[in-house]
Amino acid sequence: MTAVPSTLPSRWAQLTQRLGGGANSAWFPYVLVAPLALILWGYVVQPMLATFVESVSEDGTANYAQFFTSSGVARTSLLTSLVISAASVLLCGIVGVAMAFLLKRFSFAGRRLIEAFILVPAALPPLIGAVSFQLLYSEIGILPRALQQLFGTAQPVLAFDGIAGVLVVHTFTMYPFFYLAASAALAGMDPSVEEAAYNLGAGRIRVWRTVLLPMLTPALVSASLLVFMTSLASYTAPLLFGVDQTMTMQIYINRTNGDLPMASTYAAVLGLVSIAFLLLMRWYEGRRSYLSQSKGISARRREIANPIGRWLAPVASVLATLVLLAPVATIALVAFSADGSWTTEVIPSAYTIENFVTILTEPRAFEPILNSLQMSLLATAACVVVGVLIAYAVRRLRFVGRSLLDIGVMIAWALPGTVVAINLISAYSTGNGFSFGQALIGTFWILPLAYFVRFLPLVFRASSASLALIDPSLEEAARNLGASWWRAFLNITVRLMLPGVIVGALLAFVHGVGEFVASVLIYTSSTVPISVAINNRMYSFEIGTAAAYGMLQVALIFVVMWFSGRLENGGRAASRRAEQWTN
Amino acid sequence: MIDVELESVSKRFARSGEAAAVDDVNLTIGAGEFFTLLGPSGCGKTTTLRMVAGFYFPSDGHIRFGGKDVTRLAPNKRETGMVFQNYALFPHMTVAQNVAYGLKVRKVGRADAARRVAEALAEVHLDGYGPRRIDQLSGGQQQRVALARALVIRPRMLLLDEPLSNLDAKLREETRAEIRRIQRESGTTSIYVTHDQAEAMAMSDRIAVMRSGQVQQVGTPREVYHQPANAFVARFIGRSNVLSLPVAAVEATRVQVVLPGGGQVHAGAPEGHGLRVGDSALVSARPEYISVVSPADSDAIGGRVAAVEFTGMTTHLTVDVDTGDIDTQVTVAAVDAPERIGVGDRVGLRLPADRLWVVRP
Amino acid sequence: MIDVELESVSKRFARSGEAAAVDDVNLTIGAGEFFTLLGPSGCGKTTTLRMVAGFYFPSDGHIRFGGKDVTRLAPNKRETGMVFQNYALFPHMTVAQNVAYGLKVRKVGRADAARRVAEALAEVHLDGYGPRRIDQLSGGQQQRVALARALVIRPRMLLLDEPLSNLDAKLREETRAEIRRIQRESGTTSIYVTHDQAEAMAMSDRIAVMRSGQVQQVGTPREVYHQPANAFVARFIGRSNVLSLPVAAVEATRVQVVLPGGGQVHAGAPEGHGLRVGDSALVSARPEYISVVSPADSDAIGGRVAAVEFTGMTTHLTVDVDTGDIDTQVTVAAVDAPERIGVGDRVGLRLPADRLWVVRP
Amino acid sequence: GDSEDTETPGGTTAERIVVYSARDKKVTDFVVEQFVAKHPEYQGKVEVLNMGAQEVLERTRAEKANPQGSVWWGGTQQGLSAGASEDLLEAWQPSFAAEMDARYKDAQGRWFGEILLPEVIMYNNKAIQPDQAPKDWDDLIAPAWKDKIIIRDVPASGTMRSIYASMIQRLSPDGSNPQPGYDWLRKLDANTVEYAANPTDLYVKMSRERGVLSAWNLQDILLQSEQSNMPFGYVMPASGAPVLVDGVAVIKGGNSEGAKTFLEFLFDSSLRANLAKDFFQIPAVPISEQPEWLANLNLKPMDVDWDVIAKHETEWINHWNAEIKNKG
Ligand SMILES: Nc1ncnc2c1ncn2[C@@H]1O[C@H](COP(=O)(O)OP(=O)(O)OP(=O)(O)O)[C@@H](O)[C@H]1O
Ligand SMILES: Nc1ncnc2c1ncn2[C@@H]1O[C@H](COP(=O)(O)OP(=O)(O)OP(=O)(O)O)[C@@H](O)[C@H]1O
Ligand SMILES: [Mg+2]
Ligand SMILES: [Mg+2]
Repeated sequence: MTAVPSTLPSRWAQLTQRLGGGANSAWFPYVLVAPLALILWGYVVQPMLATFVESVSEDGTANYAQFFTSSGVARTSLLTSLVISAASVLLCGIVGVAMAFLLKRFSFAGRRLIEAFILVPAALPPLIGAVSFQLLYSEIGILPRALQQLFGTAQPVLAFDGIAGVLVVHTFTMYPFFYLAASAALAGMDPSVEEAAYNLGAGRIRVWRTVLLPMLTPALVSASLLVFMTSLASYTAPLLFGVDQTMTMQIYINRTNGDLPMASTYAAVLGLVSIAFLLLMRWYEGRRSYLSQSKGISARRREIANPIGRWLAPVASVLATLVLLAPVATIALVAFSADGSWTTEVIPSAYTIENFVTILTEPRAFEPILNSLQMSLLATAACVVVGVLIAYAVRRLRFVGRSLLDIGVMIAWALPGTVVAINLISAYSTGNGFSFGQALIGTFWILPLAYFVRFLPLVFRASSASLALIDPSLEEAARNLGASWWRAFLNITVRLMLPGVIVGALLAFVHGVGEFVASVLIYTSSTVPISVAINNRMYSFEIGTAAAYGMLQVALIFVVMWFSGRLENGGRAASRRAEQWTN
Repeated sequence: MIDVELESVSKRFARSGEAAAVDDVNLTIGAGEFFTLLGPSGCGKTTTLRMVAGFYFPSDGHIRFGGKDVTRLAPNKRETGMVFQNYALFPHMTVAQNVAYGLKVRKVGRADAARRVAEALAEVHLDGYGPRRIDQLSGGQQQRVALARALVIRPRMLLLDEPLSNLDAKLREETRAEIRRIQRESGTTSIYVTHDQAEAMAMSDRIAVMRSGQVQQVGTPREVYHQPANAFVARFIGRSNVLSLPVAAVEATRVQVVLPGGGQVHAGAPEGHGLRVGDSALVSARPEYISVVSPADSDAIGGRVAAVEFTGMTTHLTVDVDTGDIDTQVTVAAVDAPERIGVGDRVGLRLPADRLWVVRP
Repeated sequence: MIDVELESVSKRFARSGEAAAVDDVNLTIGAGEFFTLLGPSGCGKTTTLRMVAGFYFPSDGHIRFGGKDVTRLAPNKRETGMVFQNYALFPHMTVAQNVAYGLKVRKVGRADAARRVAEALAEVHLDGYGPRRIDQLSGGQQQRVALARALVIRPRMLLLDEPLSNLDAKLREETRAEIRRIQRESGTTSIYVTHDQAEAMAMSDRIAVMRSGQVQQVGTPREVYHQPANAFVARFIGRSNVLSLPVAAVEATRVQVVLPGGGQVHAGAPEGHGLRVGDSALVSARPEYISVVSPADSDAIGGRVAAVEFTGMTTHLTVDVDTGDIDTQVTVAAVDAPERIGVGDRVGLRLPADRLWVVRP
Repeated sequence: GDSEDTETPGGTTAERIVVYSARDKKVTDFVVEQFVAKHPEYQGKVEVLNMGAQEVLERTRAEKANPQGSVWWGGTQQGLSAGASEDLLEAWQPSFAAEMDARYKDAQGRWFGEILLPEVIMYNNKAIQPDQAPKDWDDLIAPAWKDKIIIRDVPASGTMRSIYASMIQRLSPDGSNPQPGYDWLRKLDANTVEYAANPTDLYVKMSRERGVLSAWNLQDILLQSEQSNMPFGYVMPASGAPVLVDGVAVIKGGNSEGAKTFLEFLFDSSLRANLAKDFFQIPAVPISEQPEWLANLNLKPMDVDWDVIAKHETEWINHWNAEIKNKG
């Protein structure tokens, strides 16, 4: 044998040692991050840059100047969008955190009831969901009309309209971002810190203000970002409640006008505003990042009964449950009502199961459902893998360009779905390096890819928030016990992040199933997603069958939620079983 | 005046089907008293303290402060200052903010608070650490911040859960003197949990020795040291040899027992000990009272040195006694030329007549 | 054989503009040696240990294991078993799963692993706690799980950061005997951080005394105790009285010093002490070697008892010495009828001729 | 998925036809069924993707580099013209082109009108008796109808844009002075209670009497009232109805052979007749057997100059959106 084989293994060993064990070295972050950054560059950033180029393609920065002239639609739209987004963050924050606090820290009659339905709003199909709000709370809605009949007034009572209507929809559909983030964080927090504050004489409100909320910062920041960006890019709600001076509406209108550069300008401004908000939040969070410094692990606090609310609680729970279920019930009502039987009446006058028969007897009735399930699951899986890694990199590793990576991920969430889809089409209508030379357009893969790009931020944010609460010394302990970086990462860090990851994955899945605006531009006849199927029904005003499809979607999402709930409880169940052995 | 009273307090943890963590504990602690809970790891000290602080509700029994039932009073209404075993520092605040928290809650003026924080940090030797983040401190420094945070508010009652466990001996001594000074000056009732028996002896007015959730003995340091209630207390407080010896004669407060070598010696006994001649009595003999003599000595017990352990001030000898199967362990003061005796040497041991004590099993 | 070598290792924390946490430390630790780091809170013990484990990179210097540079080797390639000061237990695993983790990583068979976990838990007296959740354990129990988790994998090197700080004396003693046994049997090189000087004395082959990130002295327990390198070490290890006394005569390894009462006495001194007649020498006198005699005694130093502290085995007297302004503290063995002496009594103190030691400032 | 059918080994040579359609799914299903019955080689090879007219344009535009679609079926004149001018559409001369009125097709043969959409006044016939309904456009701005009108929001809807532009052009034939038109629209805005987000929203709100009057296309009014039991009636305005053309095109770079076959079939006269009968379509090419409703329609087209409108539409609608909407 020559010298080659003898030196090779040692070089090889050196290399593997570097790759496998070098998690501490300065360049490890780059090794980890480089592929992620490439993916983001190819799938997200590059297409977005194209948007910007388009916006300045015709008359340079003139389009942007419109945002600074006081009378223009542009400025008003920007302001309206900002106001709606900020108000949505505030409202969702209050509702979501309050819910998390109530459900995670108190035990009262009816708690389980609310808990079972708390995520219903997240399961609402976007298109039909928005309609159901209209049928509930607007001028033509059940509630105002019922109140009108009750009080015998001339006009519907308590009808939501315009921005107020948009905010109702936003609050209702987006508070789960806050609820999920806050409850994951509350569960992961060292309760003894809270106890210390009580011991020092602080009352409940003060403890909240000075200890709990600051400790929840990463979760709140993450939720705020998601809500802010979702509101900013929200389209259906302003559309249905007739608020047309918003950024997204202007993008649509300008595209209809054929003014593509202007539409791109709006999209670019939307992106810039989101980036600015992201940087602001990062800065804010950075100043308050912390890790629990307690020694050992303290007991989870037993839930205590609130003496005052004991009687109020069941009533309030039933009310809350009704509110939570109302939109789904409305969809059900529509699904079971006969065509034309519901006009000025408060509720429909004739019922039928015809709508369900129609969609179920159709030859390819289940195909959209299966398609959506398959594509969303695929995309969610990819989101989980990439999102968790990026979250880890951004939170735990020090490297140049951390903020850029963060922005790269989030930007896709900030832009309207249409823009993302068009970017993807332009990028992948011919083969390129990121698609292994394949043209993805017209294939199955383009849709999961779009979902991946759009919903990666959900998994990334949720994971990142829960990672913020995990003591790095746990990972160190695992490494010390001989676990490689990967192993420690997988069975310690990721396992502890799991509640957050599941939350993110759930959100990604639900949004994937409901995604319409991007899907409609890239679906093929073999990948018709459920949202397109619903929309086709809506388009031909078969609102009953659309609602029936909507019910199927709600059911599908519920099944998945139930499974993920079991997954999350898996660990807990194991230790509960363990406890039984000791008896 | 009784300040704190625990009446038949028990705590069972809901899901653990095991014995109660705290089991029918009755304690009365006087105002201004420095009271210590001592006991092996897992015996229920922290659980007891947390019930006093209001973080656990007793499964049974009542807790009273100055006669008032506080069993279910909210923790923030109890005016106790607690040092948590796990520190429980606020990770999002600096050292100074942590210490200032209780003052802020009490609406102490800005300047006044700053002064008191600086003082409290000086008391725990952390001057100048005020602006540091908590995660930039060493373990011992964190513990001192936790202590300063509890001391600075001058609470009506101090609850200290092993507040010095991560400090070095020097600092621990200084700090415990500091705690004692503050406690005495302000007459603060204090409940102290420690593993360090020397610390418990040096600081406490009274000590409660616990085991598996139950109180074994309550008494002054000298009482629990010299007159342990039972074999467990004797063995737990300091080192002690508990020998089972036949009783030769009985009196009201002492009995005469027969030594392994055949000699007889008097041992103190609690009143109502109920022993009779011919019974076997458990006799506690503190190592430091046993003297090492020549193996040839007539009334000494012969034995062979099994281990020698140098601890600085004293050297511990473990001696396998010839007669009987009891291992007797002996401590010899270091001044007694410790290097003279090695493992395997034969020695004679003499038990002190006036320092033996009969304990219950 | 040298197993661990630290060569000019320093660690500065990026943002704290202060002095280095570990400052130019040089240490060599032999294979199978039980080496202890001792020093006041915040002196850099944990930081040093974490560099050896591979969680911090030294800002300067090199670390070698058996001659191989491991300064930047991944922690999981170092085969060290560490007990973290804050335990770092995995909250999502049961006690048994925590302990089994290292075995699983090492692909130990299921049955074998179960047996070893059970053994390890028994070693730390946690038999039967395997299926418990970590948050259902007391502080001391958690610490023992951390210890079992490090011991069970029989690592090539043990790094123990105050592994017994939350255990009671009894258990601590048993556990340290267990650690020592395992360590000796397997010849595991160990680095141990403790605050308990008695523990350090009893367990260690050698001790390094640190202060503010710098090593003050490295030596066997007896060396650091009896021949402290400087006043800091003398005061830090055990109690010691460091008196500044005028030099009356000098020899190579001892000097003659003048006592407050006027008498003269010999004190050992390190070679090359460089003292001259008329200089003032710092002399360390261990309290337990100072004997209490009648105040009338001619060559005794007179004084008044300022404080009496009962610690069980011994009683500490603090005596204000008449002549001079030095506070001299004296320890009297408890057998010497401690109750005889009270605060305010006049006593005489006699310094032992052969137990004094000259230290550097 | 039936993509496996696209390459029948050694079988027929027919290539897949991908149709981007803004037509109702019922219509497309019906037509495709007829198509494959006549052209069996296309069995299983016609894929219809239903979406909005705007989406068809977006999608075709985005896919320009590698077109995926073959047929663009259903789009306003404006949308199709935009597609044509962006070079997305293929120019050809089908057999039916000759019969078609020049107003209804692109001069270069890049798109052809399929159906005519007269824009009429719609009303809720449960709330308003036919004789009380407005008779002409100008009746809509009468104060009596305050808060009774509901309009599908204008800027995002091709149909509504055309109607509003027609109203302006009606009062300024050369488009030079839109002011009278603006004033008219301002009055209409004053009577408008709400703008509906999309057709569905319009139907829901009409049927629930949020508003009882609207301007809408005839075909959809008939479809809704006949097929979905909606309480909708229509009035042919006395001064005439603007007639929009809704057309089809062959997408450049797609399967043009198949596309052409498909479009030729689409203009098959018996199919036309069926569509007219069942789906209330008014064919752009005259058909021989007219269904009853069509025969009785007496459609009165408004004289609209689409070229003027094409020039000014964006400007007018933007002005309306910024200065008139919700300000009347
Ligand atoms: N992450 C950090 N950033 C800045 N300073 C730090 C950091 N960690 C430790 N220090 C400082 O470095 C010094 C040494 O800390 P280290 O934890 O090594 O002390 P230690 O000897 O283990 O103390 P203890 O006995 O109290 O645990 C301390 O003064 C501490 O405040
Ligand atoms: N949340 C809990 N659930 C179930 N068992 C618990 C819980 N907390 C403590 N225990 C058990 O109760 C017993 C008493 O615990 P406690 O914390 O009071 O002990 P401790 O005396 O403070 O011990 P240490 O000195 O080790 O801190 C222990 O056996 C412990 O395992
Ligand atoms: Mg405890
Ligand atoms: Mg430390």
